[in-house]
Amino acid sequence: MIETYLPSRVYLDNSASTKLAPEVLAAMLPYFTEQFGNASSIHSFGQQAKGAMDEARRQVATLIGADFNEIVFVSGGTEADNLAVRGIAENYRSKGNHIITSEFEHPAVRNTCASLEKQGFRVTYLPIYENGLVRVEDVKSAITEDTILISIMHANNEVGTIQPIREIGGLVKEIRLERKHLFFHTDAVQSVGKTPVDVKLLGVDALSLSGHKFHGPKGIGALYLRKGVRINPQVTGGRHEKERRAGTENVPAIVGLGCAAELAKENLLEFQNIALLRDYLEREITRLIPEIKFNGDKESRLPNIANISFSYIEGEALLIALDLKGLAVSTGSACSSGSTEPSPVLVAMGLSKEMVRGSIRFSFSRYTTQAEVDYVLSVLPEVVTRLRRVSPLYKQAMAIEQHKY
Amino acid sequence: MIETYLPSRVYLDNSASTKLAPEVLAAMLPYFTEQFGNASSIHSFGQQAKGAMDEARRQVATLIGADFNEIVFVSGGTEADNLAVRGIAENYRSKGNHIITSEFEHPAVRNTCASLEKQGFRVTYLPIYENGLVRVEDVKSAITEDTILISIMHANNEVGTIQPIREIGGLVKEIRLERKHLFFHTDAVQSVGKTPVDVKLLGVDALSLSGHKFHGPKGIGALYLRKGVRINPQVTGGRHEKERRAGTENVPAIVGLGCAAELAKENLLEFQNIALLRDYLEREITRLIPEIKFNGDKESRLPNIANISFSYIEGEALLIALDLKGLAVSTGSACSSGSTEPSPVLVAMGLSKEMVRGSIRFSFSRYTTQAEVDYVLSVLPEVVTRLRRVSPLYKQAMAIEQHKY
Amino acid sequence: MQYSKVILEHLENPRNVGEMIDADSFAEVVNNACGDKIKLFIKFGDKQIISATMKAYGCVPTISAASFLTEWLKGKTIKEAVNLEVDELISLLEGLPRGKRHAADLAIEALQRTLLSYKP
Amino acid sequence: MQYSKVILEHLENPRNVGEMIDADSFAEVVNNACGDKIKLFIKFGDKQIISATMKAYGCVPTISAASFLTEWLKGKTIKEAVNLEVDELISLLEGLPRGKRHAADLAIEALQRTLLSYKP
Ligand SMILES: Cc1ncc(COP(=O)(O)O)c(C=O)c1O
Ligand SMILES: Cc1ncc(COP(=O)(O)O)c(C=O)c1O
Repeated sequence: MIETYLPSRVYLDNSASTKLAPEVLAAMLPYFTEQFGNASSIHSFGQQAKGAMDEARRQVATLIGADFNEIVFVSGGTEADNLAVRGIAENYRSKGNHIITSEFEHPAVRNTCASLEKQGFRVTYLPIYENGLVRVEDVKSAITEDTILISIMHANNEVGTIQPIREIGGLVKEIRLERKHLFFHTDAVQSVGKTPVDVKLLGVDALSLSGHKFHGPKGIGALYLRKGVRINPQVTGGRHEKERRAGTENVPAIVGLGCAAELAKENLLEFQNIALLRDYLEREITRLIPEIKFNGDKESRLPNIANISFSYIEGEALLIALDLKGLAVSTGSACSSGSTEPSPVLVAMGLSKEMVRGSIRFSFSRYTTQAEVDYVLSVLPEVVTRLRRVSPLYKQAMAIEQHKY
Repeated sequence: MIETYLPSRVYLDNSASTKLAPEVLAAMLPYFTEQFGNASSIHSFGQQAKGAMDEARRQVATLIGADFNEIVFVSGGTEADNLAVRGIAENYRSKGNHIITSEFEHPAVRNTCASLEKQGFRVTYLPIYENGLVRVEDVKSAITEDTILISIMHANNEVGTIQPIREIGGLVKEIRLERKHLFFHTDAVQSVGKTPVDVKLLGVDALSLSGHKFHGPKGIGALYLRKGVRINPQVTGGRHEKERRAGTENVPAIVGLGCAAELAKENLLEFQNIALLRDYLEREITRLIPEIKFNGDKESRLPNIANISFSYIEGEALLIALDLKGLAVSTGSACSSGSTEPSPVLVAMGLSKEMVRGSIRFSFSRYTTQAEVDYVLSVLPEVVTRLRRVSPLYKQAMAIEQHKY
Repeated sequence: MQYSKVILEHLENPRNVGEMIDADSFAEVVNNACGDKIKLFIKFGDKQIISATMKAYGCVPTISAASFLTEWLKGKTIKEAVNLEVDELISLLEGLPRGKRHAADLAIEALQRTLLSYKP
Repeated sequence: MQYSKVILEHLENPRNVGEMIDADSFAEVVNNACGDKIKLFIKFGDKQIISATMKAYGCVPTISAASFLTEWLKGKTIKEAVNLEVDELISLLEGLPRGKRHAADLAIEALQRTLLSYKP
């Protein structure tokens, strides 16, 4: 299926999940085999595990400019979002009943807000604009006496746009001079390790991150929670994580997350160069394939994401056709049981139904090479042409094949 | 610190956490390095991950006699308990407001019930008796028109007693002929892989298990949920696990859990022989050390746990003194910030404060050897004697050392 | 979402793509819920179908089912064609993943409509 | 809950264990919250403490602090002994884990009470 000159399949779906860094695996292994103690145990097995966790907590805190005790380990980005949004909302309910978020949050935030609506919270979903960005003015005018929580993601997972978090953070701080109980959470699952993330600079009270998005393990994440911000724990039980999250600590994964955080910090500067490769891909695609559209602001976005709509064809078909060539990407279209759920993000950005269905996300990692991008360019035009040729939507006269029998 | 004839430190704290089986690690590795796709992705990386998850779900289902779709993967035993208890209670709230549990549940159930009390549920905490068992009659007489959930653990984590789950399951089924909305959950985190667990035979509607308690990985567990029983999801977001638990699936850990389940099934019969080693330990301790007490019913208990109170001394001191000899065990006593929180389980069983404080749990795994038990017997008497010699509670005249200067 | 070999092979090599200008019959069907679309063109001989062409837009099985159909139809009698049922088509496609049955539904609808509009 | 080497060494080899029948002074203190108990016995010379013995029940640092104290006291003047503060004892023990300060508190209380009850 794949040309032999390629070392292996080409994986450009790093926003969905990334490959574990070899260093991370090496760091984790001893905690599977030798140092398998329960970190709550007071014997030496437990204390070794505890020590390793402490080190990982420091590494994660360092990556985002937080303090050691401000990091809560959880089972992933989704749980971090749940803990932040539901945990803060429930805890400060007596102070207000209103939550502000955006139309284009990840389901981990959006559906959590929706579930809070059912419990009587009022939620404002801010619009995003064609460029894939929320506007600070919109946030400002949405805030009421009753607002206790604002949750806006840092970088969007589909188009990679980086939101004006710092500006919103400044706004929140200003308002807080008068209204103490207004908190600001950002879902930084896509941005951590890809663009600088510093909780103090951003001015956030809570921030979610997830290991598997930056070459750490799956099933582990962290919530930054600014000192003094209280939450209702969502998983109750033992007194782990300073009573903010119960459950036997996942020590190997925590160690892996710490190692991944350290590597991300080391690689952050160089990672910005990924944008060169990504821009090269976009330029070449423009040259090789007509009738496409790039989605998301060109200035304020992650260096590793390109989201492109291909007119006349369906994302899933394109994705599978590329998969058959050994190339993994993702799409904003998902057609199941005969109804398409188009990406809410792209819809919110005002794309036509058809352009939403024809969208493909290419997401790079620090392991992505020029050769891999060249491979994309060697297969993509042909596949797009083939599918367009089949498509009844493809209007270009030259492309309508006519048969005579 | 440890005699040289011993291959390594002796770990008898397997109820706290177990060593990953080498087979499990081997099964997991490819999903860290090569097959790192997101199981929700539709390309081949994703589909491979999905296929591996399906296989693991089958393995877990097989271990406990459940159907494939009745298994929900979660981040551990604690989350499984939370999802069962809170998820069922919230979902069926309109049908009733009363929950029955026991005084000696793991905090993952107990504290979850306590948090539901704050939300207006009424909770009955059944007593346990000296033998560490609840009584079916007590369950029966606690049930009211309003009861929607009974949660009683299968095997207790401190003393290993196996509760009459099957009898309670029968009772629940009988009552359900008239009252449809009564559900029965059991926390089987300690029993799975150690004693036969079959959800149909036990007659439970929900059952929690946790990987790291039977040589699987930490940070992964499963909730069995009988077909037709509905829950309020506790982690909201994407549509994973048939909308019962959101969050990118922890594929390597799930694969590990599946493998651990298969190994547990294979080893279950042989595991019963661990009781011989455990009984040998108890017999020899009786012979070598006076003034001790065995805690928990002798008949109905797990084969791998011995819980023993040593008069006059404190569990933590004994634990640390043994740790210095390379031996890891646990205690029901935890003294912190100048106040002791004695094990609620042992307190509920009616032990005196001092006997609770002097309790030590030895918990075996399938890797425990006779040589390791002999090592325990070679160090324990001396350490107990030393600490008793220091103790002002030790009344035996012969033991009060008197100094003259 | 694992597709069968047949389906994938048709995606890679769709058969009889295009609009047949001298078709005897033609239909265009759309799944309004998801937007999938199939155009089917058939040319009939005396007793049998001589050839069929298609255009398809939508997810993989929609394209592959349409493509498969154009091959399968060749040489079939009208009766045989009319009697092709959704489940049979699915099994000829070596199965469909969950939630993708609508692709076969749409292909069969296109076929039925094309046959119906044939006025010999 | 990592204990210092000093603390662990005293746990393994507790010093001056026992009740001194000819002690000049003696006190028994109990931490009512957690049940930890220390008995301390002191024999005084002209200017200095000649010897001390102890019994201790409770968690590791309670035992070790009592044991440590009996050694430390030997040769100290009453004034020196009276002036020993909790934080100094903790640093002599090379630190205490979080939540274990009460062990040093109890040991110092035992010392103060023993010194107080000394009637030369
Ligand atoms: C922006 C964003 N938030 C949250 C999540 C959820 O994190 P996790 O996959 O760790 O559950 C993801 C990825 O799935 C994401 O892209
Ligand atoms: C009986 C029981 N239930 C629940 C748990 C919690 O499981 P986990 O450690 O996977 O969070 C444990 C162990 O800690 C347990 O022993």
